[in-house]
Amino acid sequence: MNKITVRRLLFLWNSIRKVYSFFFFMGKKSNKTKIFFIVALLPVIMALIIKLNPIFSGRSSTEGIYIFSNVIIVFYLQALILLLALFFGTSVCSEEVEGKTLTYLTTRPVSKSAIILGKYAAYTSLVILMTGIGVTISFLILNVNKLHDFSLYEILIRDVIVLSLGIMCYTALFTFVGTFLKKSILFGFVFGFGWENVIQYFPGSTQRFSIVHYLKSLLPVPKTGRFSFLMFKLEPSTPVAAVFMLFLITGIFLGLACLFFSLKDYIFED
Amino acid sequence: MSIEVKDIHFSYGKIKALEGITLDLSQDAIGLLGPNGAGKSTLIRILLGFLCPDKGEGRILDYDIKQQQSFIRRYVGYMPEDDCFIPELDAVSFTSYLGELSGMPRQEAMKRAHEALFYVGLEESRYRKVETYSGGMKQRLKLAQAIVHDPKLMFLDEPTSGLDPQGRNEILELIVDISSKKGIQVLISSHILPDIELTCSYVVILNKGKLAAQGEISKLKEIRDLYEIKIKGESEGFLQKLRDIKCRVEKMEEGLLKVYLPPDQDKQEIFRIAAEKNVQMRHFVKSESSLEDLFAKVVGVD
Amino acid sequence: MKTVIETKKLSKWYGNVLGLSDVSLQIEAGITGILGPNGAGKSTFLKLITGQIKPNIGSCTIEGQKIRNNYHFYSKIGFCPEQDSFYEEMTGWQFMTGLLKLHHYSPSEIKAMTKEALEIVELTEDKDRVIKSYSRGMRQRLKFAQAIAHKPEIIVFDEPLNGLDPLGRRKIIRLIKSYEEEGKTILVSSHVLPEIEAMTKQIILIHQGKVFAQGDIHYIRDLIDTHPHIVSIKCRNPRQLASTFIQEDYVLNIHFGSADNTLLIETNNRDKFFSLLPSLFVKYNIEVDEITSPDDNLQAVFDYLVEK
Amino acid sequence: MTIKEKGYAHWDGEFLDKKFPWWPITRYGIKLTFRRKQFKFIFPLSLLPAVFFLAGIYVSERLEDFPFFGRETVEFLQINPSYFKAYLASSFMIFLIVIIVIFCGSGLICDDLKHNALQLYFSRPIKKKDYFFGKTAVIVFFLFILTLVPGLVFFIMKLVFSGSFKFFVSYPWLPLSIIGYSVVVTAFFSFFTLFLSSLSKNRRYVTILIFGTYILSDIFYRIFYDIFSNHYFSLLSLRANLQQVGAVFFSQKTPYPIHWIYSLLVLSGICVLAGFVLKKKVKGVEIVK
Repeated sequence: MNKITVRRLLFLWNSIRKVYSFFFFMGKKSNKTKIFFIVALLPVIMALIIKLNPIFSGRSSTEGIYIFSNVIIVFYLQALILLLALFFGTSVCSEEVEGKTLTYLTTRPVSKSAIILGKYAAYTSLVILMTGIGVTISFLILNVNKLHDFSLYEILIRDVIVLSLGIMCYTALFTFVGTFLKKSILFGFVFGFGWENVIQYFPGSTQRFSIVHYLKSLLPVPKTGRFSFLMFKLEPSTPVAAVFMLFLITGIFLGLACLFFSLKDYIFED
Repeated sequence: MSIEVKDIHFSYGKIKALEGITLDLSQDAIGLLGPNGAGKSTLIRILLGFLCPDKGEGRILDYDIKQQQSFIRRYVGYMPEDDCFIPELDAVSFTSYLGELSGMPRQEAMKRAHEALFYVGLEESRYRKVETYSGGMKQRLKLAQAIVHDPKLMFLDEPTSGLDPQGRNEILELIVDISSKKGIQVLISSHILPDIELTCSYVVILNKGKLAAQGEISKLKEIRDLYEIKIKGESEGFLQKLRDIKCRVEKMEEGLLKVYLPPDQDKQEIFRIAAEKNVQMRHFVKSESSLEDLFAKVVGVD
Repeated sequence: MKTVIETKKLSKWYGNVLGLSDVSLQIEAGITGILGPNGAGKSTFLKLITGQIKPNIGSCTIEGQKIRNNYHFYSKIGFCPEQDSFYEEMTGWQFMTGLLKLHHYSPSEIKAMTKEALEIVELTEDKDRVIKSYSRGMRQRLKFAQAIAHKPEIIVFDEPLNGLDPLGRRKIIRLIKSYEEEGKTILVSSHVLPEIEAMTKQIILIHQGKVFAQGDIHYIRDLIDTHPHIVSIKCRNPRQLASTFIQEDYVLNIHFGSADNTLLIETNNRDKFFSLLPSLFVKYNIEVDEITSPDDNLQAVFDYLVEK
Repeated sequence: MTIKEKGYAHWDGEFLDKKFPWWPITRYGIKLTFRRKQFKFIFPLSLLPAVFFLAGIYVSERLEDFPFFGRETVEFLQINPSYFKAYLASSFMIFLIVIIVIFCGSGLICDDLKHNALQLYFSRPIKKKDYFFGKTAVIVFFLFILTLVPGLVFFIMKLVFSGSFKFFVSYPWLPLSIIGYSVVVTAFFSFFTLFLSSLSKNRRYVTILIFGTYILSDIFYRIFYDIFSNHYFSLLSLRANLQQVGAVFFSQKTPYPIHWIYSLLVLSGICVLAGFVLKKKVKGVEIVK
């Protein structure tokens, strides 16, 4: 690598960091983020109810970690992170065009890719943070009587990582969709709640065309039975392949998003 | 009379927007003048019943502003300050829609909508979607929707903001036409002084939520022996000569000179000097201290 | 003077709507006013030269460099957009510092620059309020502040005086003029003539997506000097004055105005006409109330060009 | 000869004291919804189930011509209130309603907020309740086409196809059930949609809220139910609540063994909350403190 390339990359990195801090800060303050944070904390309420119920009803409770892995995490994986990624991902570009604030960013000495990547990173980390907090609190509540068991923390860390990968990947996809589709939300619904679910019923390699497939490959295969409606048939890929694929998908969509964003004219209209 | 308010107070939380406004207005065209944030829009919103005053009372067209809002709104046309429209509608539908909401029969509203759009000069583009309109067209459209139901009184909030000179003149002409010949009373809020000077005979000046001044514009302006002149040619000798006869001369922007003539001098003297010094007199106007000076004086900033 | 901005055959359309067509011009340092009615293509032009949109035909360079996607260059450019939009949930201070961060300044520099810019537009007191609660004038001023805070060499203002009261407007005009003295290149668009007249003599007239004229207001005036000029004189005995003019060959037309004491004289040689005027007044002892040229302002140039 | 005067002309008509001042709002709302491209596509599709059920009614009179039908199908085609319930209160139907409501309802208030249009409405002799009524009626219109109209058509067609009043005599209350249930569902979704629509100026956000609330409420119920096997958690799910109430209207066994009155309470609770928020949110001017 020659020096110029290094300098460029360094500059890009710096720009991304600046954009990141701008939008991370803004996202943190926004009212919409607050509402979505509440949404991300819904499983905490769920965990609380599950935990408190045996105390009042006097029945023995189910194993905390079992509930955690099979309910809370799956709920996040199949519904919450999709919704969050959908909103924040499409916001990356649509928000600027709808709010006509794009001008402020594109007349600054940062490249358009940096704007997309920085904002993507900001919103992704916001979502990861929201989800992470929700997951951790739920975990602590559900396993309150077993906090000395360190093997459980491994599960928590693994799950948070898997969810983060999922958020990373979905947000990248929706960021891309937001840069070139006006009705990005509709596409998001169709993809997130249609395609991603339906395709899991198809046999063979078909399910490899969904993101959720790779995420589930990283989680232990659930026993069939209860909660089966939340998990579908899975013919897992190897963890290494899955992680590789997730990063690849993220990379491809972010690349496309940057490309589109740099080339397309965004015309403000009402 | 038609606009009558007594001791109106209003505040947005801690920020006091209006403090004790008392007005009694029945003139045809009234200018409501004040800098940004003086409380002009707030006052209009109170008159329309959008906001309920913290204190005070008022009557519009003899209807109480607190109790009889629906009567007031039927006979009042309102042109808001912000950009506002209903997306996806074309201009005719938009205007007739609002006419219908005023209580006009549907067919009549459609007829009137066309008339109103013709009147404001949007006839060519009246079938276009409202959101494709430029700023100036939106402004006209807002005026059209304010007159569609033939109101007796109109509140125009910054009617010329964002218009080019041609558009501005046209809108002002329309306003003059409406207010002077057709017996519709007009209240225009603006911070653009020439607009008010052109359209109104009476002015109310607000500043920081308080009534700063009101009265006939012609009476509010003072008349002094002040002339604005523009010359071409060797100016130094000319100016020196003027100073010699004790004229105070101020150089303004754009080569404009303000000449204060002492009371004992005749203005003919200026031409004599000009002829003597062989300068061209390109512009010569007796200056009345304009509304701008009055405004600056009342509002109290430079 | 050195050419700062140069465009060649710049054309832009949105779908099938024309935005700008075939604009080739050079802009020098100092203030240049972009004038034209609403929807003439002023904003399109400003967006094109700042590289926010790409032209369908033609090119545009600033200081010899292409601008679109040449983001390093933006450190030298300040842009004040037309639309009244902000990150509404931020405070003025956060908005300013946030945007300045994108210029890769150090935190202390950012703080100082923000402070200075807010001081200039007199928003220091309100810097901690959310933008949502700002009045129209404050928003306009904040927009101005974000364009000048990083001390750019080229500043582009798209309708900067919209929605400001006369006092606010005066301040902004004064500010813009002060930047000219610093040798910056400033583009100001407006549809209001006196605003531009108060700032600059260098103008570009845009109408229907085309550049109708570029240059000094007076230069443009001379350009159309074939167009006869009307002078209106208000005096006590207009008919006597008229009789003195009737012999002069540079007087094309004499007209009595609707008020009985006005005289409208059309001439094609203004210099001769005006130099003679004062002596005539003295000679015939005509008491003059007013001399005006109804079409000697930008408006007339504008109307004339647009109609042509 | 009279020459038309130049300039502004007065209007010589009379104002009407309209009985339904909200009607223009509704008419334009419906007109605008139909102008959307996707809606034009989706709305006819959403009526497909109704066509299938109508075909079912036809077939039910001609069962002898379709000997290849299995026992279950034949049982299903015994037209009775449960057939109506199967159309009106099925999960799929409720999902369809959500989709339609997203199209016709999500922008109703939020677009007005975005474009400052509320002041245009309220500078006219329109009361807040007229505004709400007008907007609600847009949703009512579309949901009635989806629920009430097919329901009544099924009923009439059944009478027509069978050529006798036997069906009517057996279930004389059925039309009332159809009307009652449709009104409840429609009323609920009207409140629900307008409420969420008034929360933001951003349509994208409103769409996510409507869809998210519906989906999440259902997932929640299912998770809790799987853990606790307690049917009271069905109160969490919008869908389950609506189905509970629906079953009562068609005097069927409720799908969840708890009393339906709780579901009705939950639904009306949401409506009351929605009404309260709406009243606060919709004003002539936005006041920022």
